Amino acid sequence: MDRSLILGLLIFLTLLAMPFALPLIGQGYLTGLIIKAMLLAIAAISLDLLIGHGGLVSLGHAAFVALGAYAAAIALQSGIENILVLLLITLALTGFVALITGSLALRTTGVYFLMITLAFGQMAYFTLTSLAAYGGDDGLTLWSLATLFGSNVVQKGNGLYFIVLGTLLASWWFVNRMSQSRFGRVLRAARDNPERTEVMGYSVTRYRLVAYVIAAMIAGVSGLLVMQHAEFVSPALAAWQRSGDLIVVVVLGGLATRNGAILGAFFLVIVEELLGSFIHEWRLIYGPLLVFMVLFAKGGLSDLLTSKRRGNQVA
Amino acid sequence: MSTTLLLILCLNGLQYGMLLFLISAGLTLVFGVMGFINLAHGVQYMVGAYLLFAFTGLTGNFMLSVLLSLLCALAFGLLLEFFVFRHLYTRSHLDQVLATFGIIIFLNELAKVVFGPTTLSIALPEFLAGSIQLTEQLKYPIYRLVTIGVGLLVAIGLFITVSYTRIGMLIRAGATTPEMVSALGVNIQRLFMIVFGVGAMLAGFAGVIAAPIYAVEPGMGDNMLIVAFVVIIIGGIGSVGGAFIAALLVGLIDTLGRSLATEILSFVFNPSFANQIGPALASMLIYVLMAAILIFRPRGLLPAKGVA
Amino acid sequence: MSTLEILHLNKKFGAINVSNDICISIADNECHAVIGPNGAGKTTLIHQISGMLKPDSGAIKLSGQDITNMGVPQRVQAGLGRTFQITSVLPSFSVLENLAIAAQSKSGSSMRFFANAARESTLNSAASNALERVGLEDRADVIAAELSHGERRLLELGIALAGKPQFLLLDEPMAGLGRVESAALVSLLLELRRSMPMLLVEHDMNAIFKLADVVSVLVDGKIVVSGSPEAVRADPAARAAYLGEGSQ
Amino acid sequence: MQQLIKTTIASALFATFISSAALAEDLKIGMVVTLSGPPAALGQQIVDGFQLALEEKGGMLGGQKVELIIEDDELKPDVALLKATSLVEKNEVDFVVGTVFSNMLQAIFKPVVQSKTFLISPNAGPSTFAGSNCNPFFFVTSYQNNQNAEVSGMVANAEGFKNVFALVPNYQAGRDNVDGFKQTFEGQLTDEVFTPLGHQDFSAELARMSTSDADAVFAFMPGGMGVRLVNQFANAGLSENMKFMSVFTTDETTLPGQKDAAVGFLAAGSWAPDLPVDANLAFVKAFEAKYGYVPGSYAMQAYDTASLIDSAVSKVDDLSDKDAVRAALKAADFESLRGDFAFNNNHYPVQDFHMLNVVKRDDGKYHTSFVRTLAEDYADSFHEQCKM
Repeated sequence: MDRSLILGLLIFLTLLAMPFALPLIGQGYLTGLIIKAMLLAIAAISLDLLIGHGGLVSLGHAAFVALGAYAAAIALQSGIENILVLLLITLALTGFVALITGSLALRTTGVYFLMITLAFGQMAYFTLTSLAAYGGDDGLTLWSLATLFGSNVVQKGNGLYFIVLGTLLASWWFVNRMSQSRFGRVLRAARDNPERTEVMGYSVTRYRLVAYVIAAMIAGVSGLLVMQHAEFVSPALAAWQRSGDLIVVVVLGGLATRNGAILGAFFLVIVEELLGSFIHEWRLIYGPLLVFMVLFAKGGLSDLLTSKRRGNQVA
Repeated sequence: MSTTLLLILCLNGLQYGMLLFLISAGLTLVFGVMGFINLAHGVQYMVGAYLLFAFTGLTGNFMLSVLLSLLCALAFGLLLEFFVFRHLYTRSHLDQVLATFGIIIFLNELAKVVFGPTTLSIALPEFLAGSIQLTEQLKYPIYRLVTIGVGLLVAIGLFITVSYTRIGMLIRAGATTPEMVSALGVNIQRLFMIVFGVGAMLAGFAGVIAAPIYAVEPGMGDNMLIVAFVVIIIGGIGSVGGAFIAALLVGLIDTLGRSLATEILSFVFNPSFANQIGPALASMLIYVLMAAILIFRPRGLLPAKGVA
Repeated sequence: MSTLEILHLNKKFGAINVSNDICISIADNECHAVIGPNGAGKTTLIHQISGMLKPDSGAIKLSGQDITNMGVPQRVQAGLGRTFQITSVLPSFSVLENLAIAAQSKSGSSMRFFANAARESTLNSAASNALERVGLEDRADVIAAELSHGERRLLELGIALAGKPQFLLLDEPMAGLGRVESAALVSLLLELRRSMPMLLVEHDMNAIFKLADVVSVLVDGKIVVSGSPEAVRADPAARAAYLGEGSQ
Repeated sequence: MQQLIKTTIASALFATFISSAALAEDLKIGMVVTLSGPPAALGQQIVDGFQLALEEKGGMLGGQKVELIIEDDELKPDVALLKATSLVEKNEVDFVVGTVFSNMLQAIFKPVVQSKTFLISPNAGPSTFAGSNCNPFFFVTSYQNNQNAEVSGMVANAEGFKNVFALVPNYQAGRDNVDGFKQTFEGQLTDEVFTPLGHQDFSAELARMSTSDADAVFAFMPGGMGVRLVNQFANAGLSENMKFMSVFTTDETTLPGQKDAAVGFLAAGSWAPDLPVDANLAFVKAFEAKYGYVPGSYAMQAYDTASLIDSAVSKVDDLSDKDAVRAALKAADFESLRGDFAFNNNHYPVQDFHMLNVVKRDDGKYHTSFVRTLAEDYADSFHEQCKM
């Protein structure tokens, strides 16, 4: 069995054991931190589908997290409580928006794609700030949360933890599975050499658009869970800095690697928490740390851990 | 809507456009010639502003402080180039983004630690502080007019340098066919360093100019960076002329939009609705503009040919 | 019946006529070579056939089907295979994967997200088949970026073949090859020629005289002469226009 | 600046020292404030004010040694939420003190009060939790957000302004402030201009002001926006023929950046550094001596919050008796720096509001100065909807 698969399984076993192990050592509150990292990881996995596998660097991906969160929150406010129905609404909205924006954005490539996705992200951000009925800039506190057919197991504590873990596992499994599939092959071929891929008979834009829509929908699901976890949504979810954070997570973890996005997300959350507990000005350390990671740890965390040589495939 | 107000808005738009141009000129050259995405360019803008604040505090002389700030901004840019950026030219764009992002985080925090988190301001010297009467109704601050003038001078200077000098020729060649420049036997390392240093200095200069108008605070470069990227994308990467046109376009549209969007909307919708969506729409305008331009001209308005 | 038919193709760039009323008809199992000096409009012609450029007027038909308004991938799906003048393969994939991905486009939908494509035997056997035809069997698992230039030219041809084309468009296949490699490729193409019609753009006159049934000489966007290699060689107009430039 | 580093290091050391020596009966207080980005100055004032009170009382409140845990919400709702949750679940604090901004309060409100931990806001006082959503576990020691604007309306009436030009950022607090102003102002509002948050260049708005017939401006432009607005207002020479009144625009956090440009500008509030209350004058003196800058209302409110907790804890034997703690807090049995102070039924303050103006002190520092009292025992207008 290959090393990265073992590492992946180890990660998930550890995550599975956490809610039982942590209270034993009196650190039960840490599950909140882990949920935060897992939510970040889900969004990062979806972005890696674009950046790592598709070679499409989006600087507007956080907008889909925010859209998912707002779609669910607004539906919740209007009385729809079943989490499965909310999931469908979230998927439909993020998928639809991604289809429209994606078909426009994919007319460009490279850094132009990065900028046009930034533009769409900013449009989403400012649209959310203008929703006065749903809190505008201040955001919206949710007084009731989603239920599973009336049961509140999906609201708090371990119930929510396992829902998030399950979603993470599903996205991880799906994206890794997909990268080996026919679709994933074409997507990576298009990243390598779009012209050749077209001349092999594939309409590159179509495959990229499908990837864009899938990535947006996964990000939307993470948004739904962010809402359920934070009991609060705000336009800040769509800020371009959040999209930047996601890129950092993906690059830091290692592009198009099996566990990169998860490792990157946990690295970011742990570093922030650990450094932050030592010194309030932890960014003075974090900034240079990023520079050193780039200069000396090429290929991301995932390579460090599985020590497999792999070039950086995205220019 | 009086003509006076419209005129003031246009002057403001021009002045904002000039600032954007000073930042974008360096960004577009560094990107075009070296293929290097430098997110830390916005931080140079902040560094310029803080340098001016520190020097005016030390010397008490505004013009001298401007000069010192420019020199230090240049030196700082060269220092960053030498220690960090030089090692990133051959790396993937994403690595460059990550490393320069780290530099932003560090410098923003450093500014906060050294100068405190509050918004600082710099008083203008007497001879720049007043307003002049442009028309019967219209008074306009001298300093803003000076800003527009200085921006124009820099633009002309850059244009002449890029169009008619040897180094300008190399820069243009570098933006279109980088392989050719190194094939010519030019010391590419030094060319990069010059372009980088000048770019950093111009961004610092923008910060110096902006400091007395907009006030100085940590992270002030972050949003400017994003807008500067919008400018160079609209103008076409690597093209100084494109950056100039796009900077003025973005400056004018943003300024006019922010002031007029609500009023224009209230012709069509009821005022409270217009008040609600007006500002959001105004903030969005430059992004809508960029997206529209990219959809119809995926390489910007005046692309330097051959740049990926 | 002809496989590829080019009817009155016109294309202008500004005032320059890069394709001027070009008509070419290629019958089953025929090899048609286009030669001409640099700047004669060969590349533009290839782009118009493959779909990267749209002609101003005229039509292109493949096996009777009008493909003039189709995009690049649709033309490939319709049976057009091509190679590039500058080698174009998928650098981070293995040789076998390159061929399998090419085969995949003609073997059912690629919008499949779960099954592991590397385990699909139809794709793998199609890939192996193409691998044998271009003689790269012992390089199957090598990453394409690590192949030698000559091997990559072969892989390029293999990719075109793996897509099971009805027609091959070869853009200077000999470019950059040494004498020995060229000879090997010519004999490979000679064998292919028996089962597949092709349009060949090439500078290597020896190769052309070995391979082509018909040669057309393109000058300033216009076909000045068209006929058997021997006839073209004898034609004074062709000599004046082209052979004067040297027959490298 | 060095002061800030020293304070932070000191407080960090202080916190680690105390936590390592923590005993079972220690009083645990968690603080969630904004300490990153430009608004960090506000959060820092709260930390400083609270710690000054703590220090004066020998590190004890209500006779119990205090373990103070300070968290930075980074002005991000999800960060605020995480920090608040960890304070409640990990540190099991007795009180949460926070936040600076209303939207951060929105984010942490639910998890804190649902865990039956008392949440005391030293600054944010949104209408959201003043009316029907008031909560037995939530107290505010500052004001209700709309009140300052309402008092500004009174300032305008008292000064005899007939036509006022209103300028606020386009977000909830901005709209609340205009509504509050309109509620009490008897003259005519000539313009209501909404700018985007973080607005840089006010010259268009200034041009509009100069061509309007208004005799005064009412502004709500907190933080850096206020610094820019006031400086540009003065540079455009508008101060000569127009009065400027505002809330949270010319306060002790922004005055170091506005300096002479703001002198003479009017403001409304429940406190000023020279408010003639003995305890207050002593507080300002001690604060300046320790931290080297003039305290603003944020520091004052944090100081009052510490005094409030002090008074409540000393009255209660068992902190787990929530009803007793609530009653003790509600009594507000402490000496407020503002003089009279009481809690309404919705746990928001009932207090006096004053007209203030900006002055330059002899030592060259700037602060807001008490002019006269305009509203005595002023309650917010939402408390009647609170059923508690």
